[in-house]
Amino acid sequence: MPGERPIARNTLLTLGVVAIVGLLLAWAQGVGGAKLNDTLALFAIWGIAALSLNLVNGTTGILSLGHHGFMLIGGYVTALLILPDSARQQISSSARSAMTPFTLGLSVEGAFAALGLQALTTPGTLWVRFLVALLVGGLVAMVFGLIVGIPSLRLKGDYLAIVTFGFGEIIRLTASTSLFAPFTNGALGYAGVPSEFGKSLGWTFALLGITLFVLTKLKFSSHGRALQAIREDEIAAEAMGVALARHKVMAFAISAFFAGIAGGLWVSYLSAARLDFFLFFLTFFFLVAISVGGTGSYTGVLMGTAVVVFVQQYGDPLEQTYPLETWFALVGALVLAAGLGGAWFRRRTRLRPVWHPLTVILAAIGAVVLAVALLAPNWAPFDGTFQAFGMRRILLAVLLITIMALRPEGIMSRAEFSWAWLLRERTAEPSDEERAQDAWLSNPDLNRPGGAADAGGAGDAGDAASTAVGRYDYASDHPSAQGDPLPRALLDEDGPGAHPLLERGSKPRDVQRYGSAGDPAFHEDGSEGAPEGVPEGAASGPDPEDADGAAGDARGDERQDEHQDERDDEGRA
Amino acid sequence: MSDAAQETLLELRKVTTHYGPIRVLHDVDMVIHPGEMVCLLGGNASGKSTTLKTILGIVRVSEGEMVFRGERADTLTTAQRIERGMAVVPENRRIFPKMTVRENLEMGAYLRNDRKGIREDVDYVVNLFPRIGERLNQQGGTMSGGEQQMLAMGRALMSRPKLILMDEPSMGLAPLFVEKIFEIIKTVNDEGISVFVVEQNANVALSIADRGYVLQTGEVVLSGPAQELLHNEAMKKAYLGDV
Amino acid sequence: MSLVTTRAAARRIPWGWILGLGIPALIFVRIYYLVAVAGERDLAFFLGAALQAMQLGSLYALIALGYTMVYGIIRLINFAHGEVFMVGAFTSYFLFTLAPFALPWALLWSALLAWGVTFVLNLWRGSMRDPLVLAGGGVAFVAFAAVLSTSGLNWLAAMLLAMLTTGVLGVVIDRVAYRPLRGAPRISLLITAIAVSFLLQNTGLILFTRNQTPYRPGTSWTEFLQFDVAAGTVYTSRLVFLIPIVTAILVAALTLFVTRTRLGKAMRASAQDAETAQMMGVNVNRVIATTFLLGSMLAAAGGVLWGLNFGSLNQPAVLGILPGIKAFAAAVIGGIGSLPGAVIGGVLLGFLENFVTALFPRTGDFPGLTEYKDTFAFALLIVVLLIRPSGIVGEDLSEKV
Amino acid sequence: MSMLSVRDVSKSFGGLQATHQLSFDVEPGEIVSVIGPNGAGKTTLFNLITGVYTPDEGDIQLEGTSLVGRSPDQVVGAGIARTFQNLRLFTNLSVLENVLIPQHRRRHVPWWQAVLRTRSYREAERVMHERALEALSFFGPRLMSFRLHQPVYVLSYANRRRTEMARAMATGAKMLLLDEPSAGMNPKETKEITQIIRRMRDEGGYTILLVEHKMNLVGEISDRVIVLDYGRKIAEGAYEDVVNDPAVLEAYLGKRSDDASEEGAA
Repeated sequence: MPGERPIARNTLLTLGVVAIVGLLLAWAQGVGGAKLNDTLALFAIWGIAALSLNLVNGTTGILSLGHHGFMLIGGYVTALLILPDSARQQISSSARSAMTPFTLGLSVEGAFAALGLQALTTPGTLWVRFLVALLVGGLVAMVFGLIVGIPSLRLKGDYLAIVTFGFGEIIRLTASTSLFAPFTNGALGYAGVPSEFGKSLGWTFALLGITLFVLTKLKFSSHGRALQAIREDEIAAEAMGVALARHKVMAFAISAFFAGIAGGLWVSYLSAARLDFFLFFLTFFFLVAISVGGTGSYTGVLMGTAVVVFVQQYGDPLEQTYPLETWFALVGALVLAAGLGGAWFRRRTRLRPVWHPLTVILAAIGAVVLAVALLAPNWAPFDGTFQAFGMRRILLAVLLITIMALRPEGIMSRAEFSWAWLLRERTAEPSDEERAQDAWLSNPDLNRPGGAADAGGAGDAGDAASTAVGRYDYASDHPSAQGDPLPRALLDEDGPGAHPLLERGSKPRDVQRYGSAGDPAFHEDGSEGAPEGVPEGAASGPDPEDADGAAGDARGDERQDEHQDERDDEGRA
Repeated sequence: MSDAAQETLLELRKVTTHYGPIRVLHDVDMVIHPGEMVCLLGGNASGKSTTLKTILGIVRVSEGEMVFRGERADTLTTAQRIERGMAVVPENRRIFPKMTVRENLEMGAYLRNDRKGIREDVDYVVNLFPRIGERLNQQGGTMSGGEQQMLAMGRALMSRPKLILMDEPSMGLAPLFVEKIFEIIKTVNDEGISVFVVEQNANVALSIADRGYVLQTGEVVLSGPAQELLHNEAMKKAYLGDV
Repeated sequence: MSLVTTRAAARRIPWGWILGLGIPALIFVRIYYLVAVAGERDLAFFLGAALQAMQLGSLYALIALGYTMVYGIIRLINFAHGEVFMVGAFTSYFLFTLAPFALPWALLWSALLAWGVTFVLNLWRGSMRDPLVLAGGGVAFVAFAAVLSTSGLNWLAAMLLAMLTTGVLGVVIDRVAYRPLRGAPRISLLITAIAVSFLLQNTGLILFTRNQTPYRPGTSWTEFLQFDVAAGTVYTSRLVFLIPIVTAILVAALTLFVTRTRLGKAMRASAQDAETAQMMGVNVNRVIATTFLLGSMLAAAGGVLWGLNFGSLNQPAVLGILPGIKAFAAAVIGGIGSLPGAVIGGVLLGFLENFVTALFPRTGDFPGLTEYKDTFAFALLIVVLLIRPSGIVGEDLSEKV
Repeated sequence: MSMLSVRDVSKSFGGLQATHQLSFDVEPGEIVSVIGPNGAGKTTLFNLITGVYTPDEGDIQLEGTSLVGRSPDQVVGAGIARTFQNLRLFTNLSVLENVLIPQHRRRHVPWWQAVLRTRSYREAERVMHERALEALSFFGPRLMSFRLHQPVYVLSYANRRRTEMARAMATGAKMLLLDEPSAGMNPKETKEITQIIRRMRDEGGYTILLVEHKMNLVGEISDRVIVLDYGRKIAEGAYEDVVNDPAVLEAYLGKRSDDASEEGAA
C-alpha cells in the first residue's frame, strides 16, 4: 500500500468536516436561536478547558484538581485588560470598590495608546485588543501553572491531586483579600465585559480548533510519548531518560495556558467576572468530561464535554417543580435500577450468588415505591410538590461514579477518533498470514539454520547452544530481510560507534502504516516490495505461547504486577 | 468434627481460575491426604501463588470444584475455610510489622473466641520457637528475616489447622536457615498437620516432601512421589536445571 | 577511603528542634511585643484565643480522625468526608428541631438506625442470622420508633442518633461507591470520592436548605462565661469545656477500641497488610465498613459540636468542604494514617487559625491575617506535603519505588 | 579506564544494610554477572548505579565521571541503561512507542517545534524511528511485523523481555544493566536470550552487567562473576572459580553446588 495516499485522503476528509462544521455553526449562529448558540459556545469554551486539563490528567497521568484556579487567573486578567471605559467608571464611582486608579488603568487599550498604536484603539479593532488580552491572560495563567507544576516534582498520585486542589482554592480564596482586591475588585468583580467574543461561535470554535490541534499534535509527538511514558510508569520513564521535572512542568504550563484562554472566553461569555464563577464545580465538570469520554483521548474528551454541556444546558426539566408522586416514582425507579444493576454486575463479575440479599431488597423496595407512586398518585402522602435545584449536578456526579465503577477508562479509553479508526483500518490487528509467520518466528528450534524441528532438542543444551544457536542469524534466515538492510542511521552521532548490527536487521514491513496512524512526519521510506511469503514451515510449528495472542500473554502481566507489589514491599522492609 | 479419616483432606478437581478475563489456572487436579506433605513447584508466573490463593479463597474458582474435609469448599469465604482448618504462611512472611509479636500470634487465632485456648496456644508456639518467646512484646517489624519466618509459622499454627499452606518459605533466607526452616516444617508435619508448600527451591522442597506437583503456565505438567520427581529426567531438564 | 562521602551526615539538620523551639519562641516574642511594648492587647486576650483555638482544634481533630482511618486502611483520601460531616450536622439539627416526627418518617428513620444497630451487632457476633443480632435490631427498631415519634430530643440524644445515622451513611457510601473499586487504581478511587462529595453536597442543597441555619438546641452549654485572670478578663463560653472533653472521650474510646478489641486489632492489621489479614480470616470488607462507620460517627459528633460552637450551620455546599479540607490538612500535618497524628494535627491547625491570626490583628494600614485564615490550612498542607509528607508522627505512606 | 567503577558503596534502609562497602570494576566490553541469594542486595546495587537510590557512602563512576547524586534520567544520559526484574514497560503504548521513548532525551527539539512539525522535528523523528527499528531488529523480525504497533500488554512474557531490552538499547547507552533477563522464560527462550546478550556485547559493543539466577546462563556468558551475600561481595572471578569457592557454596549454592557446577562445565 503506498504511503502517501491515506494522508492526503485524511487531510481532505478533515478539511471537509471542518467546512461542514463551519457551515453548521454559521447556521446555528444565524438561525438556531440564542439557546443553541449559547450551548455551542459553552461547549467550545468548556471543551478548551477540558482538553487542557486532559493534557495533565489524561496524557501525563497526573490528577490535577486546580484547573478552576487557572481559569480564574486567565479570566480576570482578560476581563481587566479588556474592560470598557464605562465599566471602569462605574467601578471607580462605587464606594465599595477596592480597585485603585493604577489597577483601573490597566488595559490593552491604554497600552496601545502609550505605544502610539492609535489605530488599534478604535472600537472596530476591539477584537485585536481582546486577542491580546486573551493571550496575556493565558500567559499569566501559564506562569501560575509553572508554580503549581513544581510540587509535582516531589509528589505523586493522590497527594499531588490534593496539592493542586489546594493551589486552586488558594488562588480563589486570596483573590478577594486586600492584597489582590485592587486587581480583582474583591467580591464584586467586574461587570460589563464585552460578550461578543465568548458568545461568538467563530471565536470559540476557532480557539477550540487551535487547542485541539496543538494538543493532539503534542500527544503524537516525541514529547507526547514522553508524557505518556510518565503516565504509564514514572520510574521506568525516568530510567529511560525522560526528565520528569521538565516534562511535568511543561505539561502543567501548557495546560494552564489553555485553561487561561478558556477562562478569558468564559468571562466574556458571562460578560462579567466574579469569584463564584470559578468554583470547584468547573474542574469537576471537566473531570466528568474526561472520565466519560476517555482519559487520554482528546476526541473522547470532547464527546464527554458534549454530554456535560448538554446536561447543563438542557437539564432544566430536571430542576422544575413536580408533584411528589413523580419524585417518588423516580426514586423508586432508581432504587429498582440499582438493585437490578447490582445483580447484573454480580453476574458479570462472576460473583455468587447473583441475587445477593441486598440487591433483592433494593429491587423490591424500588418496585414497591414505583408501583405505589404509579398506581396511587392521589394518595394523601403524595400531596404537594417538590423542586430539586441541583439535580443536574447530581446527575453528573452519579454518571461519574457509575463510569468509574463500570468503565474507568471512559468510552474512548485512550483511542483517538481518527479516520483510520473510523474506517476500520486497525493497524494493530495481525492478519492470519502474519500470525502464522509470527508463530514460526517465535520458535527458535524451527528457526535455526538447518532448521531441525526437534521440539525436544533442548536436551543437549550445552553443545547446541554454543554452536547452532550461537551462529543463529535472523537476518540471513528471514526471507524478507535479504538484500534489504536497514538504512544506515546516524548512530555515530552519539551512539556506541559503528554498529555491526546495521547489516543484519531486517527491514520492517509496515513502517508506512505508522504514518497513517496519525503521524505525517514519517513516511519518507517510500514504497516497498511485495509482501513476503510465509515460509513453508510456518504452519507446522506454531509456538502456542505466542500464537495464543492476547489472552495468554496478558496473563503474564497480571501476575507480573502482583509480584511487583510484593517485591516492592520486600525491598522496603 | 469430621475426623472420620477421609481419604483426602483437600482435593482440587479441574479447577480453573481467572483474573478478570484472563485465565490463570487451567484444569488443575490436585490431592492432599491427611498428614501428608505436598510441594508445588514451578517457575515465575507459573500460577503457584494463584493456586495457593485459590485454595484459600482469595482468588475465586471459575470452573471446577474444590473439596476440603469432605465438604464442597469453593463457595466458602476465606474466613470459613480457615475456620474449617486451613492456615497460611504467606510469601515473604508478611507479618504485621507494627503489631507486637504477641498481637501477631493473636491475629493467627482471629477466628477463635476462646481466650484460654489462645493463651495456651501462644505458650505452645513459644515452646516450639523459644526465640519468639523472648520477643513477645517487641514489634514484629524489628525482627530478623528468620525470626519473622518463625513468627509467621507460629501465627499459622495458632488457628489449630489441619492443613498449613506455605508460600515460598525459603525466599530471602540464608541457605543454612532454609534447611532449618524445612526441619521445622517437617516437625510440624510430623505432628499430623498436612503441609502444602509452594516452592521455587525444588531440591530442598522435594527432599523432605512426600509428593510433588509441577506447574507450568497454569497447568499441572508433572506430578508424583517426591523422590521420583527428584530423579525424573524431564523434571531435571524442565525445571531443576534452570534454578 | 578518601572517596567515602558522608552525604547523609551533611543533611542531618535538626529541623524538629529548630521548628519545635523556634516557633514558640517567635510566638512568645510577638506576644511580648503586643502586650508589653505596643500595649495593644492584654494577656487575657491571648488566653481566650488559645482556648478558642483548642475548641476549634478539637473539632478538626474529630473530623481528621475519619480521614486518617480511611486513608490508613484503603489509601483513599475520602474527599466526601467533609460532606459526611455536613450531613451529620444537619441530621442532628433535624433531630432536635423536628422531633417528634410523624409516624411514617419516624419508622423510616428508625429502620435506618436499626439497620445500623444490626450492622454493629453483626460485627460483634459475626452473622446476620444470629438471634441476638436480629433481636437487637428488632428492639432497636421499636425503641427508636417510639422515641422519634413521641418525644423531643435534647442535643446529646440528637448527637448520638445523628452519629448512628451518619455512620450508616458512611457504610452505604463505602458499599455503593468505593467497594466496587477495590483493587482499582487509587486515582479512580479518588475521582469517585470527589464525585460522592459533589453528590452529597448537591443532595444536601436539595434536602436541607440553601441558607444559613441557626443551630440552637437550647442547652446551657452554649452560655457565655467570663472569668478574670491576673491580666484581664477572658470572655468565652462553657463550650470551652464541653468540646475538648467530648472529643477526648471519643478519642479515648476509639483508641481503646483499636488497641484492645479483636475487631480493632483486625483493623490495624488490615491497615498494615490487608491481604495477609484476609489470610488470617479477617473479613476485610467488613473491617473497612467498620472504619467508615466509626469515621463517619466521629464526623457527625464533630458536626454537632461545630453547630454548638458557631451557633449556626452554613449552607450545605459550604459547610462540608471547608472544614473537611482543613481537617484533611490536619490529618496530613499530623501524619496521615496515625490516630494520635490526627489529633495533634487538628489541634495544631486550630491554633494556627485562631491563635496566629490573633497575633497579627488588623492595625492601621495592615489588614491583619484574618482574611487569610482559610488559606492557612491549604498553605500548610502544601508545605507539609512538600517537606515532610509523613507528617509529624506518621510514617511515610507515599508511593514506593 | 574502567567502564564502571564501584567504590566502597554502602546503603542501608532503616536498620537494614542493603549493600556494605561494595567495590568492583567492569571493564569495557565485559559481561559481568552478579549472583547471590534473594535479598543479597543485587537489585539495590542496580538501583544505586542507576540513581534510583543515592549511596550513603562511596562513589560510583562511569568512565571516570561520578554518577553519585544524579537522577536516573541523568544517569541514562551519561550512558547507562537498565532493564527491570519485573518488567516496567509502558504497557498501554505500542512496542514501537516503547522503543522511541528512550530516544527522546537525545533529541533536543522544543515542544512547539513538535507541535508545528517543523523540518528539524521531522528529521529527529525519522532518526528515532530508524534507531528504534534497529534496536528491535536485534531480536529478529518477531517484534518488527505487526507487533510493532501492538500495545505491549498483548505481548507474551518473553516478547516483553525482548522489548524491554530493545528499549534499553535504544537509549544509546554504552553500558546495559540487565536485571534477570531470563526470568519467566522457558529453557528454549533462555538459550536464545543468552545468545542475544552475547551478541549485544560482540556486535553492539555494549558492556553488560547482569543479575541472574539461572546458573547455566551465568556460566555460559559471563567473563566474570561477582557473588553478593547480605550486601557484601563474598567472591569475584571466573565462573568456574567462583562456583567452587567454599564461601559461595555455603552462602548461595548450598546443596545444589554439584548440579550447578556440572551445568557450568557443560
